[in-house]
Amino acid sequence: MIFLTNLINGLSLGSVYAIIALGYTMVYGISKMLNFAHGDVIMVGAYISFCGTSYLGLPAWVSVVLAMAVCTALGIIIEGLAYRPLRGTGSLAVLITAIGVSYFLQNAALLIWGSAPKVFTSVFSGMGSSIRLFDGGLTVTWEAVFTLLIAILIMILMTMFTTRTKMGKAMRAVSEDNGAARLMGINVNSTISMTFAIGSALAAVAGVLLCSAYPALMPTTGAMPGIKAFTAAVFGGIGSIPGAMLGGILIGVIEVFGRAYISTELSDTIVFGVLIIVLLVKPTGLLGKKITEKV
Amino acid sequence: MKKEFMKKFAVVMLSLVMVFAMAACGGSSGGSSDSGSESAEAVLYVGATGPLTGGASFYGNAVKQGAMIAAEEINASETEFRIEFRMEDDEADGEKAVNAYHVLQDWGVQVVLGSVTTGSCVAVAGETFEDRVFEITPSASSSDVTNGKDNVFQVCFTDPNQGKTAANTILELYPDAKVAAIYNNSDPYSTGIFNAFKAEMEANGKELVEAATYPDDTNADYSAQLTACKSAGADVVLLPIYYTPASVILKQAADMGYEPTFFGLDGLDGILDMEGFDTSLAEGVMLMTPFNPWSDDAKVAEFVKKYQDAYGELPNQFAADGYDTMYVIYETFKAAGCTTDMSNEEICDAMVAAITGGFSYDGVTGEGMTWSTDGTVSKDPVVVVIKDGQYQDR
Amino acid sequence: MKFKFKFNPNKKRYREDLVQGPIYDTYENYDESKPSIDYAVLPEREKETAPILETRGVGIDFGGLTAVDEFTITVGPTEIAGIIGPNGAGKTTIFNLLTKVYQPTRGTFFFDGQDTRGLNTTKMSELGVARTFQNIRLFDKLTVEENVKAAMHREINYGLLSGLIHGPKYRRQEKEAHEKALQLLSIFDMQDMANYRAGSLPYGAQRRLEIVRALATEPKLLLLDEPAAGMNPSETAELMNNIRKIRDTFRIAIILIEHDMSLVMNVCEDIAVLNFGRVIAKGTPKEIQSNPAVIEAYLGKKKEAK
Amino acid sequence: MKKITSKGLSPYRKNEIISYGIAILGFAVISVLRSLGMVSSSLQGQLVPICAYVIMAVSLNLVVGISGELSLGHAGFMSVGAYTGIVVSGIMGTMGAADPVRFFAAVIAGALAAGVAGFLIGIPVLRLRGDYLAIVTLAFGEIIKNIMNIVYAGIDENGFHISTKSDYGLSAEGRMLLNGPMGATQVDRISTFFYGFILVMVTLFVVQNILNSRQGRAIMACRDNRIASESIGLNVMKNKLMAFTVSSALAGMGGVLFGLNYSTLLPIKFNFNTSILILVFVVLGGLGNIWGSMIAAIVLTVLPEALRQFADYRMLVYAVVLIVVMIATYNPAIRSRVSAFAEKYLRRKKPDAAPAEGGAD
Repeated sequence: MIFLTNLINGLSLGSVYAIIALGYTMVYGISKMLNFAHGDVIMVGAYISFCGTSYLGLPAWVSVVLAMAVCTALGIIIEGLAYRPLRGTGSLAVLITAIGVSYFLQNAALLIWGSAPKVFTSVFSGMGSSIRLFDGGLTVTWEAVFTLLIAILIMILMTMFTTRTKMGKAMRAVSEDNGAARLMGINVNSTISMTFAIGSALAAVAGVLLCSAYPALMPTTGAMPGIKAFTAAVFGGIGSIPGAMLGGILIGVIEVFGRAYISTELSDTIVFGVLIIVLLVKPTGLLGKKITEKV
Repeated sequence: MKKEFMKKFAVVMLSLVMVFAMAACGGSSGGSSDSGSESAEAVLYVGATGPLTGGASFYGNAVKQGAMIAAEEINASETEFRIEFRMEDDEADGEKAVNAYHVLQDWGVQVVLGSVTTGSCVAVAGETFEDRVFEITPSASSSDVTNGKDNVFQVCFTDPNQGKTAANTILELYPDAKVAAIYNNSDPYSTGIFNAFKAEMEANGKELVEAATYPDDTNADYSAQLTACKSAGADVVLLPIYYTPASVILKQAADMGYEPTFFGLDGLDGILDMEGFDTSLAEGVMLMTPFNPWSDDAKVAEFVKKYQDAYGELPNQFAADGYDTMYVIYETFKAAGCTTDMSNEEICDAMVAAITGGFSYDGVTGEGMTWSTDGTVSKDPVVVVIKDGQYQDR
Repeated sequence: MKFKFKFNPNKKRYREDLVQGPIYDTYENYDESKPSIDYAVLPEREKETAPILETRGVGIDFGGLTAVDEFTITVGPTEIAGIIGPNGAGKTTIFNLLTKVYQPTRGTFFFDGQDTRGLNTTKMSELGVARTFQNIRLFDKLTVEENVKAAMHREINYGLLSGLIHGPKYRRQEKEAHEKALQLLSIFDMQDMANYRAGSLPYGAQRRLEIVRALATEPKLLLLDEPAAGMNPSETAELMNNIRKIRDTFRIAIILIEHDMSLVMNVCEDIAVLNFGRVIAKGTPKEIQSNPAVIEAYLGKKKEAK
Repeated sequence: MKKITSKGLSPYRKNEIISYGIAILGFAVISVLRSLGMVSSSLQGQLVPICAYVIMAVSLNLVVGISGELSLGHAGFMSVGAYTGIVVSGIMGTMGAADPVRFFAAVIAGALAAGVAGFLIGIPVLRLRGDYLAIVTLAFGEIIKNIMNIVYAGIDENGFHISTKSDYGLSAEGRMLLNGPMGATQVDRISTFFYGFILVMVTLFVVQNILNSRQGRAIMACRDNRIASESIGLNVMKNKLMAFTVSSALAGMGGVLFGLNYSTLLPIKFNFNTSILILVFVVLGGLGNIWGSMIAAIVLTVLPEALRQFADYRMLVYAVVLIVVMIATYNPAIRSRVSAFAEKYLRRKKPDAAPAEGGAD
């Protein structure tokens, strides 16, 4: 029973990581940059949703949509102002800029919302209390159920989007070969903007889900989940959508199991240790493509 | 080639010199602007460091606001000198705290109030000990703060002290309960209390059924720890942690239908003021805190009212600590017979002698506080229980 | 100008500790039990000496696609050989196989009498194979001189400590290396560019620098991948002379891949023609020029084009 | 035979002179100003950390700029060095050694420990490439931090104790050296600006001498072109490992300097953010540019202090400055404008012709 509880907790945490990792992976795939500000977009999404419900009295779903809209705009603005001027100058320069953006978002949030943590009201609080099974031996929260379902839904939608739609195909083309895509008449700039928009909208969803399950909301809320999700994206093979999903869920499960069965002190060590071992065996992640350098 | 190289070299060197010069002048000009007023009237420069930005700025700002109310009260009263209070940001980081302390030095600090957080305070205390500056911290509770430093004092309880008292309280209230603890193993405050708590419990022949830890990140998942406590059958769970993770723990416990008695310490104070927090989750939580804003005590009520008028919110324990600390500095300074034109070292020695020599202070965080030579405070802990979204005496 | 370098006669021709497969002293000792397909194929100028390179049925597949198959040639120790063929015929793949960037799927080759199974690129370089690249691969941010010196790391062998404190051994070896690097550069009259960054050189100079860098490893076999690409006719003519000069002074074997037929036909003593990964013709330039299979490969089946 | 000579001064020579010049001039100017009492207490307090960050930046440049591998865990090696140094200094302190002896023994021990850690971690890490390597260095940085959180050490009359449990039987008279998550407390602050200056010079000497040796050439060759380096017989893995190990050892040295400058040191200090901070110095100063790293480390350490007047907006301003400077330094359009300006006023001679385009297929 404890095992099942832990498994469900792990799946739920992993699903949040998976959604964040999806955003990471898409942005990486198309712009080959590690967007360290992604975690902070999550935080902004959660704050917007919090403001929507707490200050404006909006229904939960409206505030989520609002958060997605704001984050989408934020993603496009960040890409346009901070990353676009550095496109094609090597990933390190953009990496540092992304860190600058991350500092900026955290400190801006600090000024706007203060450092006192806010308690996020779960968007599923209207569903009533959690599901109790086996005479209360096993409790499953609605957050856990929905987080997992939403993560799967998002993955399916994203896979369909990238394989079926024109925009999605354009994204894949750009991530494959930026220059060739341009020659084929694809508007690379708008495609990359679109990717950031989608990634940021996903981040907003992830922020809401994250804070629904773990309700303390502060300006640094997104930082650690951001790093974990980045780990998850690499774990699954960065650039691969199913890989991000798999990596996210595995990292979540390993983290919770490590904490429950091995050592709470070293749970991060276990997560990162597993990552290292996997990468040594499979240097491009679980579902990553093997890259062969042409000579 | 050579000429151009020399040119480049010169440009680099010049810019470097300018950076240093700017930094040097920037510091000194800040100091001189304030020192001019000294001739007009006697001013005591009280400097503080604490987190004013970053994740812990909540605590720093609370201390700052509390201390400012005290300073205003003092300055409004009939005194021979005015208190000039300045707080510099240290982001709760030891390195930044030392930087902040040096900025205060340039400003002409005479007595240090702080630092707010333990890590910063230990770092600053190392400096003030060498510089012979009197330091008293409102809220840095680790025993490392005062260890081996005769010039550093605490207004709050030390961590081991709290852990010990918590253990005794629990043993007294729940002699037969199975006791567990969830603590942050990368936080000195949390670990300090836990270690003392565990030692005291074991000294009384009681083993903890579970001691779950979590690493230092803000939005972690505590379900594994709660599951462990639950399956160990713990009835009392000690939470020697800050209120942010505690709020998540309370929620997750409620979600999984686990309802032990949670026993928190002063770090939990503030949980009721969290925006959006469902206070019903905290019903029945026991809390050991020196400050109860709902108390009937006249002094407390007056402070709470002033604080609310000034900042529009209820003061928490950190604000109260800041308020008391400022008064302790003021009273000790007077008791020691110091004047503002004395050197820092003279002030320090006189104040140390005064505070340990039978000085007693009644503040909002405790009556009859006295200090021993090791720097720790002696005052009575108060255990309250949360009921109807308020602290109530047990 | 004369070049004064010679190979150290005391230096072993190969390092036994590097060899993982069976060692053959000479090619007479090869395992004859396996029938090989038509070997000793390129007409050798120096038939009496052991070949520097002998490939035996080398082939490689990429994901089920056969890129090179049954590649069997021999190259004499001081021979200039050419490999030609249409685009995509597998020429560069052969260079990648000879330098062990790829491991062959089938067959093996002997370099200087030694089976190369299981060796990697670094070890091939130690045995004496050096190459240039079709798409130039210089160390762009290093200076021209450093590019050359980097390749001399076997002669410059002071340890890390010596490198750290710049001791006497460092100074002596660096001085020698500096002089030698400049002399090597002077083959192509590039000594004045020694302190320029390699990445800032004009295209032709970059190609030449790659050759110098390859020579600095003291190879026995030099593989030139389209050395004349992007060069104008006068540069190509100069290159042609230089290739011969390099062979004559260093006494090494050279294999070159080239599309410029005038260069190939003028400088190469033997030519192998590749199409769809297979050798379709071998012989002297004269023989190749009149070979119908070659003409067909280059011009297509329909003869109208001619 | 005519002796063949090359033209001009090697570019490294110039950069070496600039870096040593910055260090010596900086030290001299500050020393003079200090003796005249013209240095603010605020700047005085930052002198040692500045030296430590310069060492960290220059050493990370060896990995990121010169070896071309993105490392996100440099602070981990700093912490290994810092804690080793604190333990050694603490032990020697109880034995009554003089401060300079203690300090340099601690530096050597810290550098060795961090070097060994770098070597052991480098073996698996350097088999990976690019962003995968980056994430694994990040992972190792976090792991080191996690492990430091559970290490307890102390010394008493029964000798040296080390444990992962807080109750490891240190006697009451014993001296606590490492205290798990509380890190090191009661550290004797024996770092001085002069020692910092010496270590900066050592770092510059090591890194620049390596750069200008066969090892440095090999490391840079492997960075510029992996395949070509293999084709000339360089062992890429070995060279990268060498750079990584040396860099870690130097980082350990910087860690000792830093650690012995404060009376307390929490393991959390060496988290991801500190690694990133050092990386920012390197990238902003220019990859492979040693004196650039030095300047960036100095300016970016002083900057947040100089921005104190912005109070709450300080870190926001810092973030904006960082973004703007990155864009201004790396954006191709702005760069070409700046270099056109430089061309006009600072005339720089270029090689005979611009690289020809085309031809490569």
